[in-house]
Amino acid sequence: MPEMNLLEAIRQGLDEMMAADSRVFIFGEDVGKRGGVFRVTEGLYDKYGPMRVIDSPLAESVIVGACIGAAMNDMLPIAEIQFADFIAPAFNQIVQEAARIHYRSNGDWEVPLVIRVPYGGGIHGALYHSQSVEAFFAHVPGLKVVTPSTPYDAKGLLKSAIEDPNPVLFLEHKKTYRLIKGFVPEEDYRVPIGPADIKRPGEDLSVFSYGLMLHYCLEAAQTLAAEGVSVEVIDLRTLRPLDTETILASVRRTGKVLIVHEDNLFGGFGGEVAALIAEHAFEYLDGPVMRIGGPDVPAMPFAHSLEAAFMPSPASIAAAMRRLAAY
Amino acid sequence: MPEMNLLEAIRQGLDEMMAADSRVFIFGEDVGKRGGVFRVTEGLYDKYGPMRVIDSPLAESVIVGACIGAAMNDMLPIAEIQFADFIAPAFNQIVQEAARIHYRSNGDWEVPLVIRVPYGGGIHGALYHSQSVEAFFAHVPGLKVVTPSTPYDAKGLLKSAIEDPNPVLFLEHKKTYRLIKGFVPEEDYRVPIGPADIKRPGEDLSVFSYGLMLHYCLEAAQTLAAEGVSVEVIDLRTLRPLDTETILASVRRTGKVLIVHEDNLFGGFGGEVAALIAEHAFEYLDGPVMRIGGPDVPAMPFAHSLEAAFMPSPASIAAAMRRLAAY
Amino acid sequence: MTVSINEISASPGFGHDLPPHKLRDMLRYMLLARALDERMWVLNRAGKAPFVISCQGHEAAQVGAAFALSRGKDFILPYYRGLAMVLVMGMTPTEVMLGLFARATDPSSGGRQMPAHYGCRRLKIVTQSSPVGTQIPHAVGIGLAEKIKGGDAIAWVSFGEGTTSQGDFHEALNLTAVHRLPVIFQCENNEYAISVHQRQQMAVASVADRGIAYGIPGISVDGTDVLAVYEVTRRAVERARRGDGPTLIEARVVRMTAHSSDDNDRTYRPPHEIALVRHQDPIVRFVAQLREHGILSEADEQAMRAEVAAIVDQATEEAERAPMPEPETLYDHVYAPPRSRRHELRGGTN
Amino acid sequence: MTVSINEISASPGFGHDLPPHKLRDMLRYMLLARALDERMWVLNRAGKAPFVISCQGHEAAQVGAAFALSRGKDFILPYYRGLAMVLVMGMTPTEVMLGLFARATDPSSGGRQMPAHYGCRRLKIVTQSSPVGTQIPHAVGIGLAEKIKGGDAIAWVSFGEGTTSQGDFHEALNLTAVHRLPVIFQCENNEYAISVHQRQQMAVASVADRGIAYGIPGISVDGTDVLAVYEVTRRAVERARRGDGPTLIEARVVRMTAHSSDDNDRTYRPPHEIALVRHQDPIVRFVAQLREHGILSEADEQAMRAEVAAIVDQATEEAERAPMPEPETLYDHVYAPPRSRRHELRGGTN
Ligand SMILES: Cc1ncc(C[n+]2csc(CCOP(=O)(O)OP(=O)(O)O)c2C)c(N)n1
Ligand SMILES: Cc1ncc(C[n+]2csc(CCOP(=O)(O)OP(=O)(O)O)c2C)c(N)n1
Ligand SMILES: [Mg+2]
Ligand SMILES: [Mg+2]
Repeated sequence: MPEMNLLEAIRQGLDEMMAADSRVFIFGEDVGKRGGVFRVTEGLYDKYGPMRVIDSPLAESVIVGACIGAAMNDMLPIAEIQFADFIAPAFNQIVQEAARIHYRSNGDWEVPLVIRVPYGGGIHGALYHSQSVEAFFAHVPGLKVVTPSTPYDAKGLLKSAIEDPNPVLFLEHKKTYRLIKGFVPEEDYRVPIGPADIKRPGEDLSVFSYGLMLHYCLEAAQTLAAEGVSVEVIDLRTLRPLDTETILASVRRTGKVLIVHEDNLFGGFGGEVAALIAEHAFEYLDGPVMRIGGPDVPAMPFAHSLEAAFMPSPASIAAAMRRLAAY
Repeated sequence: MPEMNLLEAIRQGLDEMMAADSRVFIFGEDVGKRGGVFRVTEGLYDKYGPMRVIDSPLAESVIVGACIGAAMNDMLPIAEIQFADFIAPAFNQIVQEAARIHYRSNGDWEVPLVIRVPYGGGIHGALYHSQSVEAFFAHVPGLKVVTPSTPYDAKGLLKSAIEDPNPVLFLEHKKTYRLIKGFVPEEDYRVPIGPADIKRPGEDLSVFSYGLMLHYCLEAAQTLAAEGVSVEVIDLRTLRPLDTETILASVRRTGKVLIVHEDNLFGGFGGEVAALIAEHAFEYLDGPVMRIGGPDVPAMPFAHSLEAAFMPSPASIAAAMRRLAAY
Repeated sequence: MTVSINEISASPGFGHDLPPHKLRDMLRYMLLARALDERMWVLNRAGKAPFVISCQGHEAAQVGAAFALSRGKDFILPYYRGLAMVLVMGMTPTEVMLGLFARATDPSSGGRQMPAHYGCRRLKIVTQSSPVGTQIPHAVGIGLAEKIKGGDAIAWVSFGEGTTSQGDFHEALNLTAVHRLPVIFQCENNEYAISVHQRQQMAVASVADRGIAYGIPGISVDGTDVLAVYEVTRRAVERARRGDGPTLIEARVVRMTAHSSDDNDRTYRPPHEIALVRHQDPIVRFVAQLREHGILSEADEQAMRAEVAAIVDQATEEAERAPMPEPETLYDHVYAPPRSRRHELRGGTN
Repeated sequence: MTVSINEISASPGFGHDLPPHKLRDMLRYMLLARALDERMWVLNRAGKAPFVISCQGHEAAQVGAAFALSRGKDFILPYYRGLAMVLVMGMTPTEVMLGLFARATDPSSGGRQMPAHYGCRRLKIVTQSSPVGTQIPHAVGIGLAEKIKGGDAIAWVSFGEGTTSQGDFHEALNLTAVHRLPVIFQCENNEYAISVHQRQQMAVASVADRGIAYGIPGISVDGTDVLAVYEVTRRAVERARRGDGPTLIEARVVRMTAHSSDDNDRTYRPPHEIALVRHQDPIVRFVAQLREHGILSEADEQAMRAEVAAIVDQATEEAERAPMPEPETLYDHVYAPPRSRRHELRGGTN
């Protein structure tokens, strides 16, 4: 099994799906000759040509809108939004159109669309190249929202997303692109959309996370293990539809909960996880349902000093784990 | 004190503020001669003329974007989005611009902007004239989000919003426009942005709501009172910044929580309220933190049978209260 | 690039390449759309239909365009005034009335959407929503798919002149032009967006002028003249099928009613204008033309009107009898199931 | 309505109404912008500045425009290539470098934003963000406010040609035209949007052609000719102050660097083109013109370059010495406090 980083795993997934099905095409800014500003689509333009790897105009609404149309005309489009921060112009097309077309047509029309979205910070991208956007979209029925955190999951979930008959928002944490490496099988496989994954089993507390923060949680769990605390770390992987069963089952075992994401806390996705637990596993709780999220400021600043102050860290996560364990 | 409906209270608030300050102007679709599709701005065009009550082109992004510009040039603009369902094209201007300008300029620029947004269903508006959008915006630092549910609050909060130096999303539930009546003082007053309001004090359980659902909760509380259960009903009024203190204080007294909104449940605003309680009032909880929300379907359908199936009702709320009281 | 209607009228004799029975067919669809529409208002006033939004005054613009398109092959994205268009494309009057009454068997949405939000996959009528203009990028994407696949279907999309103020209009036309996609943009300009007059909406006299910004031919045509619209659409279709790309057509029409049954246009429209509108009725005009050219006798017209009235009666009755959606179906079709028709990979090695 | 540069060049003798010292001043700003910009790349390569995005090749387009505007009165909304513009408007080289180094005293954002996201209320430079095109509606709103108040300030806003594909461009120009607002739209067309060539971005040869869609005069000008840009902007300013409304100016410029320090333009730009760009340097051109007309001696030029180099050295040193933002300040300015300068109601009876 070859080792590769998360970015390479995604590229491989795209390549294999394009080879497998001529309906798959990529549409976005700079995805062609340039291979994307992160190089995710590098080589695909040369391999599949300008009608399957298409440089779009600088206009996110029509990137998504045209992909919706193409999906309704029997294609399997993959839209790339250059940075999550620039998905806002496409909010109308994603939320009011892609998400509602199947429902509003009473099941008559489908939108098999993948929207690839590099997101997240810690890469010195400042206010407008660091944002997390999952909370906005995970709230929307009709959408699926996927947040892989390892190369294996990324490739397997990407293939599932391309095969899914529904619109899937595929969120790729930019800092994991080259930082996170892992083994990816040679043979074809899928990771299904939906199930969470217990990345580290444990007994004393349950930690729920995804994306870059998942790795920080694993690091913190390692630290706590040395201190004699057994932390279960669960990678949510799919935020909508959420794997409520796996979440509640873990909480019923450990009785203690920490939810971690990078997005700002208030109104963030963690609230939903906490609320589900507080309602459906209340009797099993041995302590407050704790959350860690980015601070409630408009976005992550550029200056190193401020960016560092913004990002939750393995240390701050470990500290919360300790408090919870001691409760 | 004259009695009036919520719509009239808003109109009066607009009128008085326009009379008081020549910087206040209204910009939106059909707000002029037509007086708005709900008649909220009726009469203002005749009174203040076409340069202060301006019919915009059919383009929500520039409605908000131009108001941001005007706010930075010393005006106090009030943008009207005709229906909440049509705010999506302005998502970029609201979230990436209005909300972040003060922060990104390190406090140098301000955006004193009010965006009035009729929202909510139960008015036979179908998928695209019934939506609730508060969860999207209450997540965004830099924005304030206000959801009045009585004529008194609506007028008082509107005036506070117009005077606030920050962008305020002012959400008006369409079904309350003519349904909800109340006394409004002749003299000038304000309702501050922030504080929640205990609309009905009670001892056995705490119910948190806003908008139309607040009234359904009051109705249900009345039913429960007859059954000997004392329900405290708290009108959140402002969703961001949220009055966490009043919420937690109530929970510490009653130990039981029900959160009710019309928006679909998953990822909705109720999750944040539940999460705050599950973390910060955990020790006081005597039962699961319950939530009622709209079903997780893309939007509220047109057919009466389906619309009725969608909307939470005083009866379904009362049923939840009973379960909680019995816990 | 703006071609005026005069130039079009200068083309071959009356009816262009259309034989008399086709011309009568055109009229029949216009009458049918009108009769259905009028019935909807009656039902609305009677408290039986909570919402109506009209095609009245737009019939010629739509029937003219429809007869130049290929039914069942071309994709149609008609906005909420597109009743006449969807009738020609094969939606039945009963189906239309099922939508009005929000019945379970409404083919557009099973009673989920407001009336006049048409859609039917079988007829290649693409599901429409309420936020204006969102369908324009969809049409472009359909055209893009067609180009990638090497097909020769066309996407025809309509919208009002107010809607051209939306960013989606701009982004879509620009993209179509870059790739010379087979799309026809029909703007039905009735001079109003609810209460907002075109003067408040744009500083240009014709929406056709907007084509120049994209390198797309912009043609303004009298949209109450069904044959003129047919002719400009026929040329646009030829152009698109040849691979020469999109056309923007402005069909100048009249809004013969208030914006919708929720509106009262006397609050913003001068009375003399409301009166005038009646004199621009595209049906009156076409009847006169057909009569003049000996294609339609008085008896023909009477028979046609009677036939249409009977159809409308029957459609109304059938639709009223149809069942409402069951409350439990609220939860259906939030997600398309896996292994649906689109699921299996096609070709390749996987 | 598209006016070509030839017509502009046919206007009064060299330098138009500008006296020699103003012409030298123009050059000085161009040299200063270039020297600062080049220093930024040096600092980037040395690992001292994580991100650079250049003005190189755009200097003439901005300095020409800036000299036609009224500093401290008109509102400026310059996109991220607007270094030369903000220098003329009064931002100091040290302030620019404070932004590059993300220092606490950076006037644009206190180190919160990426470099080149300019803003300064005192100088009427409106805070800019990264999502392209969002500033265009702001400019329109500033113009609208000016019209409501009866003032005569102008809003000048710039953006790249790629950005004209965004819906916000369209919505903004349309609104401005309807109300004839005092706004100048400057599109700095360098033929690329990162790697995407103008051919892939639009099917028209000139962004100026887009004015016609709104009823706005569209003028295309050689943006490497500082005096030509000055002259078209001067006319646009006159027009706007007269109350005749907006102008769309396309300044054809060259992008002399990669898109930014994160880009490598050799992956998509042919080598001969990269070589050619050097020959379209607006500074070389202006120096030659001034020399030819006897306005600048070789010694003048040397002195100016030396002066500019010293300024850049000093600015760099000062800025490097300045402190980073304190971590706790992360939480500042999320909301403007009540009772701020905008709070008190003005006039009226309340
Ligand atoms: C994005 C959006 N904003 C506002 C509305 C409300 N609305 C419905 S129809 C309409 C006017 C449309 O005018 P036009 O495009 O000219 O079409 P017409 O109805 O005149 O045929 C408006 C403002 C909407 N449906 N969508
Ligand atoms: C809404 C949005 N989408 C994508 C980007 C990423 N991006 C930054 S600059 C740029 C190209 C801009 O091209 P152009 O407008 O021609 O300006 P230029 O850089 O060439 O001067 C892109 C795609 C962005 N900043 N904002
Ligand atoms: Mg219209
Ligand atoms: Mg460019």
